[in-house]
Amino acid sequence: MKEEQNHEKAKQFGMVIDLDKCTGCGACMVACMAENNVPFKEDESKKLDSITWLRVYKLTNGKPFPDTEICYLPRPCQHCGGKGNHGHSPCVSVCPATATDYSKETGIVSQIYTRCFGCRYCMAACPYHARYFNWWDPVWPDGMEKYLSPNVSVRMRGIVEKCSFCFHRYQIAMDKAYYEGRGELEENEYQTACTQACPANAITFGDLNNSGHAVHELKKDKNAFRLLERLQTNPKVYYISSREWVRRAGDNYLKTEKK
Amino acid sequence: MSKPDDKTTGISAGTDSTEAGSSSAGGIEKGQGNGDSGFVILFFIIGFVASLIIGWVVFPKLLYSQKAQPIDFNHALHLEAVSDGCESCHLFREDGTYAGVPSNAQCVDCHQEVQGDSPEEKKFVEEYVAKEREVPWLVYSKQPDCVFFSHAAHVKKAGMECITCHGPIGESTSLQVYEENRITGYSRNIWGKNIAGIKREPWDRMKMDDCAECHEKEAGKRSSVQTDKEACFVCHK
Amino acid sequence: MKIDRRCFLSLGIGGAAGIALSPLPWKLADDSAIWTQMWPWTPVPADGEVTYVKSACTLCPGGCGISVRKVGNRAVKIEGVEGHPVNDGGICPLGLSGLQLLYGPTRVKTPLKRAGERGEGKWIKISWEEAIAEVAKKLGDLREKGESNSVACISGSDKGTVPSLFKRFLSVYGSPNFMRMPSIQDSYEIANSISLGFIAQSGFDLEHADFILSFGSGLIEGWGSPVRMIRANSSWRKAGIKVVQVESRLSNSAAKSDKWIPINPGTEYALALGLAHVIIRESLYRNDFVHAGALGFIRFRDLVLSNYSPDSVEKITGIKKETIEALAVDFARSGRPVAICGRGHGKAQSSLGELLAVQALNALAGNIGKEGGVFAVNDPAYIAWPAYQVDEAGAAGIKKERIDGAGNGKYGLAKSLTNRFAGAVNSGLPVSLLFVLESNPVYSLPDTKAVKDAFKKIPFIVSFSSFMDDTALNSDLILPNHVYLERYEDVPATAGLSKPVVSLARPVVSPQFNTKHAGDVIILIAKEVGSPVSDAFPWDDYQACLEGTAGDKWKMLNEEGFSSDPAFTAQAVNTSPGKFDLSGGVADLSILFTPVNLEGDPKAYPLLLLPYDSFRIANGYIGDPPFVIKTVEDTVLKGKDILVEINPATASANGLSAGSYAILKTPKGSARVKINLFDGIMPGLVAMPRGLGHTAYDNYLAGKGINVNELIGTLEDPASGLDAAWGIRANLIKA
Amino acid sequence: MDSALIPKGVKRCPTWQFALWIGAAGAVLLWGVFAMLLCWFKGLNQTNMNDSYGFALWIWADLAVIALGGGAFFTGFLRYIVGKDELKNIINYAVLIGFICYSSALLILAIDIGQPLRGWFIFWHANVHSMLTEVAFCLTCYFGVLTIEYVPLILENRQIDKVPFFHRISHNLHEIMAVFAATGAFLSFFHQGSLGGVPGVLFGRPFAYREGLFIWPWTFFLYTWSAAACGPCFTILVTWITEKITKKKLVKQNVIELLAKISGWMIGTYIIAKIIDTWYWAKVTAPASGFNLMDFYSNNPFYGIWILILEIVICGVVPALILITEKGRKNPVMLMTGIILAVLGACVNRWVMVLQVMAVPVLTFESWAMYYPSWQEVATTILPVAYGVILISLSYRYLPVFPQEQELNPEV
Repeated sequence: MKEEQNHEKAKQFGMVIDLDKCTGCGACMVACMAENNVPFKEDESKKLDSITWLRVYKLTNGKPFPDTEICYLPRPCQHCGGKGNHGHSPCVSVCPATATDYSKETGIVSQIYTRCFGCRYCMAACPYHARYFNWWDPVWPDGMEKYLSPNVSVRMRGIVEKCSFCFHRYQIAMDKAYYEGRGELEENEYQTACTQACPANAITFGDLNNSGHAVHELKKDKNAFRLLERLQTNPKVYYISSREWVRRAGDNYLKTEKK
Repeated sequence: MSKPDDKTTGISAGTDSTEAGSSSAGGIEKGQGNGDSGFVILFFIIGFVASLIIGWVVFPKLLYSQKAQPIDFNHALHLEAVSDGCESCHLFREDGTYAGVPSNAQCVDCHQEVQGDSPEEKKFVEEYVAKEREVPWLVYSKQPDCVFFSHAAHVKKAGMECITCHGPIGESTSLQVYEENRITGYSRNIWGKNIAGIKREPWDRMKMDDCAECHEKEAGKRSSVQTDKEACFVCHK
Repeated sequence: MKIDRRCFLSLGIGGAAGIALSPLPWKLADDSAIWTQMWPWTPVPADGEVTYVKSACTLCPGGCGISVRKVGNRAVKIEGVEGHPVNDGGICPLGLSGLQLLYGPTRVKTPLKRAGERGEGKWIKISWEEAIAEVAKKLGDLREKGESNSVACISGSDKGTVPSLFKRFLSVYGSPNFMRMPSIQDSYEIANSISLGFIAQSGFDLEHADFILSFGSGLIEGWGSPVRMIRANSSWRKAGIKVVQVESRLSNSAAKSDKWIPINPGTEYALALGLAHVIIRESLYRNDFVHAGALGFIRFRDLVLSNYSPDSVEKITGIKKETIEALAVDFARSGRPVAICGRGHGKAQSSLGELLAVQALNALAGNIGKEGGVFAVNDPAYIAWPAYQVDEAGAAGIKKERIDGAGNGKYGLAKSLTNRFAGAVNSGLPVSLLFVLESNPVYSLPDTKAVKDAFKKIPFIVSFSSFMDDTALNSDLILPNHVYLERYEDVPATAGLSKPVVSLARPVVSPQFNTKHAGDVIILIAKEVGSPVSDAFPWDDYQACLEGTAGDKWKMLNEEGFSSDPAFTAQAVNTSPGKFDLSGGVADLSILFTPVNLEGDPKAYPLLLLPYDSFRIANGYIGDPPFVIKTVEDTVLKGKDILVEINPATASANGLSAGSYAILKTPKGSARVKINLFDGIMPGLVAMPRGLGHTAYDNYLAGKGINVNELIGTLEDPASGLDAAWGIRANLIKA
Repeated sequence: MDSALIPKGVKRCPTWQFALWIGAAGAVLLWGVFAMLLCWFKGLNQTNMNDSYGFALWIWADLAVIALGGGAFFTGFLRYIVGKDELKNIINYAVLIGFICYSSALLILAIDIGQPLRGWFIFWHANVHSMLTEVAFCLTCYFGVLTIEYVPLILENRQIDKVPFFHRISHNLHEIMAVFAATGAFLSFFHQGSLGGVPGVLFGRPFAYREGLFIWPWTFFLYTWSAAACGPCFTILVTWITEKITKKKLVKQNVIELLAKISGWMIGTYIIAKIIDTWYWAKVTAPASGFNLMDFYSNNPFYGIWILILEIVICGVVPALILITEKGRKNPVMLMTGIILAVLGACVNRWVMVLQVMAVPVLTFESWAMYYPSWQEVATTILPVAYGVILISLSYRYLPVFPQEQELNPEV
């Protein structure tokens, strides 16, 4: 009975990233690019026009030598639930053409590239810079288009794209489940590319609502925090760090505020 | 060079003087006959009708190019010979994905050698099987790249019949001409044969709205926050 | 009645109304919007059946197992193999980008023969038959002239069947000059030879250690087998195992450690000796390897007790003596502590003194050959080919001294000293023909100018590279190898693993171009050269050789993708206690333990340039593919400019600010660089990443940044011949 | 040559001079068109916009011209609804300027979006939750209204007016102009407001986010108010420039002063509201998400807090004081200073609420990026200016824009 309730309950796919384990190697970024047909240009050092659905930030504690500390923080789309977790994430409600949407069934913020006409209002709305505009035509060097995956549609110039929590993997897993006469997935059947690739096992992905999934417990860790929680964006990506300055870097505090 | 030499008064807005000015060039003479307005109406009708013809008849002809299938396949004939209906050839793979149009590997079970006296079969065996080339079929129902369509969800989960979306293609003895939209590159079957987009049968059109219509009726999920219909990330990838 | 303007106006209005009531405008609007979904130049990936092929990655010595996803006959994604003993599902950025190499624009598509000047990039395509005949002819001529020993080969590795075939070829042909690219394993080999009495590499059972003391090793930045190391790090975090990083710069490894101890660069050996001082003084060492009777212990004890008190070590290293005392106690009191050296990725050698000092700590902790400790690891055991006959010419050639001097005289303990190669050639030792296999010496060896000069003296260079890399560009003939995703090959993962694994690389896709397996090519060359060389190569082709070599393990390799059976892979050597020689058999220990005197006048070059390794910049045989270069931060590379890291204090002392340009001068050369201010670097140092500044490859990599090897040189360790240069003196002048 | 087209009783420059003038403006226009085509065919990589400046020069220009075009609706509102009859002498010009501003805004939007061929999605696939949808609908409708308001003026061209049909249309349109003016005012109220809502609703961006009334954040009302306040100033400014160029007095000073006075009071009340809004935001709204006022203005390498001082004090309080006082209005230098500052004030406000919204870092580990427009952006932004100059010149030459012109410039 209880189990069934669990199944009926809407899913809230989310992520817990252990920053103590993350080494900043960048495998998640590349896994994401390789999985999602993310294009590249000759010069990608201008980070403000460089499409990186999942970007690893380098944080420092700002102290001089030798008290300096570094922490890496991978930032996928936070798939915000918005105020009260009703699905009104900052970006979703502003899109004038319904190109981005929030699914109550999965908690995933979708981006439909063919619907987007490139007004960039959603980018203004997103405080995490998780949304990227295709300033350039995606072009692959001759022959390299061979590695493009048919599971993710190739984007075109002039539209916004972002992390989808590898939703196509959910679709593919569901295909198999339906074929086998099932309606539900096991935890390991739907994992994002970054989670799978991370050599440090720093990323855990699953249904935050499902008590059987690892993320359900991990998000309750005493060192868990989310980015910019004060804005009430209600992100579904949790971070864990044993270092206080890192946790504090996750949000803005007035100088007068003590923890 | 002309100089503003007019001395007439009154250029203020809202004057209701109907007095025509001097008969300078371009001025329209008073007292035009009613016969002229007949011409005006005639020209209107000419323009109207001509453009209607252009829009409804000429435009569709220009918009679509006609392409013949490499082999004229007889669905009806094959359907009689197989035991498992459409799925005999249009298979699901082990991983739940849908294989779509059969590959030669499936056909050669029967067609390694020419079986009957059909010239199309002969062409298939000689041109494709013997040369180990796949047949470049033109797929009428091919959706744009942004679409994720799960046959498993529709056929296995929802138990839908092939005919619901694809129509009675299994009864056909010959393949229809493939019409390709010159702008989009997609088959005319997606928009539907009717240029106005009117459909009579559910399979007449395969646009997003047609999917959505059924999803709203049958699935009834309201998972999308924005549209209160089913979420975009069900059919899009 | 007349047709006037109004009629035409009317016609227009009627037309407009008619058009508006027809599907034309509406359908056009819709269709043009659909057209924008898929512009003719936007590729639409074809769908097909999804399959997975298990293989192994060869892009670094890590030896990870990979699973390649295919759609139809296209490879679309590389993933890690779950359950593989090395990486268990994890994978690194470079491994993930393999398909960009496979399908990339830098591939050499067919055998090429140089047409213009070297490095000019003018080539003519030739057939494989012509190419092989040409090489064989040259080899035959040299052999006839009795100059067989002037043929050399530089290989990325000396493990596995393909390098072994090349080595075998040279041996039977009559040349001792099989060299492998330098790495910290060169140093470990000599150190093991001295302290244990036999040549072996070192492996570390890091998963079971409980205290890790790293002397500048980039443990989570590509040292050893990179993915395995990151996984080990995660297990340390979970188990609360203490990691101490001794390094002059806050590297990622330092940042992730529990304690970062900044140290004056190049004084790591002194810290190790200072720690040994405390451990011996406090009698904290274990007797397994060191006791009064152990070889050299007395001499070692006397030296560290008299010369390396925490006080004097503080002066050398800049580390507070309290820190040294505490660290020594922590280390020695741990159950399974381990000390590691080899800077950054461990691609550069270190001085013998540093190695011995660090290994002494492991000996004092008694953790050699034990769980959680250091292991001596032999070469892979599975390559056992039939003996071959050598003729007189061959025997004469093989007896000659190696170009790099390894194995002779004072370099007697070394297997390979490729760091000495350029200097030796430039000093007049003849090399008439050079094979370059899976390595990029023109780019990777320090002192690029000297290396290029040496290459100029070599009349014929044959590259086996799959890519137009810096060395291939400077060769005379390119015999392109299949990329690892197109070929079978055994992949022994030995880098720092205590229990090595041999994986099998398998063709994921059929060869995309007119390339040939290097193993096949060397067999064909051998056959063309003729007896007795050809007799030593009895295999029809490489495939037969590989299957024969693997023997009854072939089936398992093919099915599982790897083997970690110790009988098959390299064996950890049983090191019996008491056999560790702390004095290294060296008569005067002070020769070992002297600071490296870096090149350059300190007055003219008041700063120190320190090359550093980054996970996101591949600096081995393979350069960064587009995806990986994309992950490089803009504080490292901006446009084509490289940024060097300096402390804000160094910047203000030199009148520099963040983002400003400067000329970085060293005794070896100068380069225009940009400044990145970083609090985590010791004042007085300038850090520059390795792996940028390629002259070859595609536009995604070529011409970006500076190759640090152009600015640094080699510095021979008098005790071993190893390259002891960890940096060079430098100056930064505002540009 | 074109004398037949020129309104009776007024003096215009020789055709050659006019052609030269139009030619010069046309050249600038062509330059802009070239840049526009580059942007359409090669994409937005022609600009210097980036992911931190996704809203940049264009959107600023867009919002600025819409705010300044607000002179049309507000003057119309005063003339037809409030009944300030004197304003009939400037309403034609206000409408023309509004028409230019709004058509320019639409053109800029068509260049600014990444996929112009899908621009119609905003109507067809409209998302009712989005402020931008509201903007698009109201903007388009109001542009329609402006066109209807502008058409009668065209029909009053001496030659066109001779056609009875057009004459009748013109006449009838005049009769019902009050209805359109009312519609326009209503639509304007909404789209100016929803443009203000665009930044105000962004609860992920503490710099922009404002609380408000029902679904409308305070910026909604502030935008409408500032457009009503500063729009007429722009009308006055353009009138003044036109007078300088034509070397003629075109509108009586009492009309100008009346409009300036109303503007002054509007600016005055607006700036009080704006100060309250800023104060509340700095003290309550922003601190709730962890920001001090200065957090938004420090680290910016260029203007820092000065932009706020410029907007509120120099371009807000100062022009309000000038225009409210009779002394200020009577002194021509003071008057024009006030007018220019007010126009600048609206522009600065739109700049801040557009560019800074996206550029101010919210994540603690991000930093300000700098941006300067590319020549393509500049050219496409000047394009509407050139177009405006041409349309004004043509209208001035051939249409009876200024009812008082003849009276003020009697034939010698």
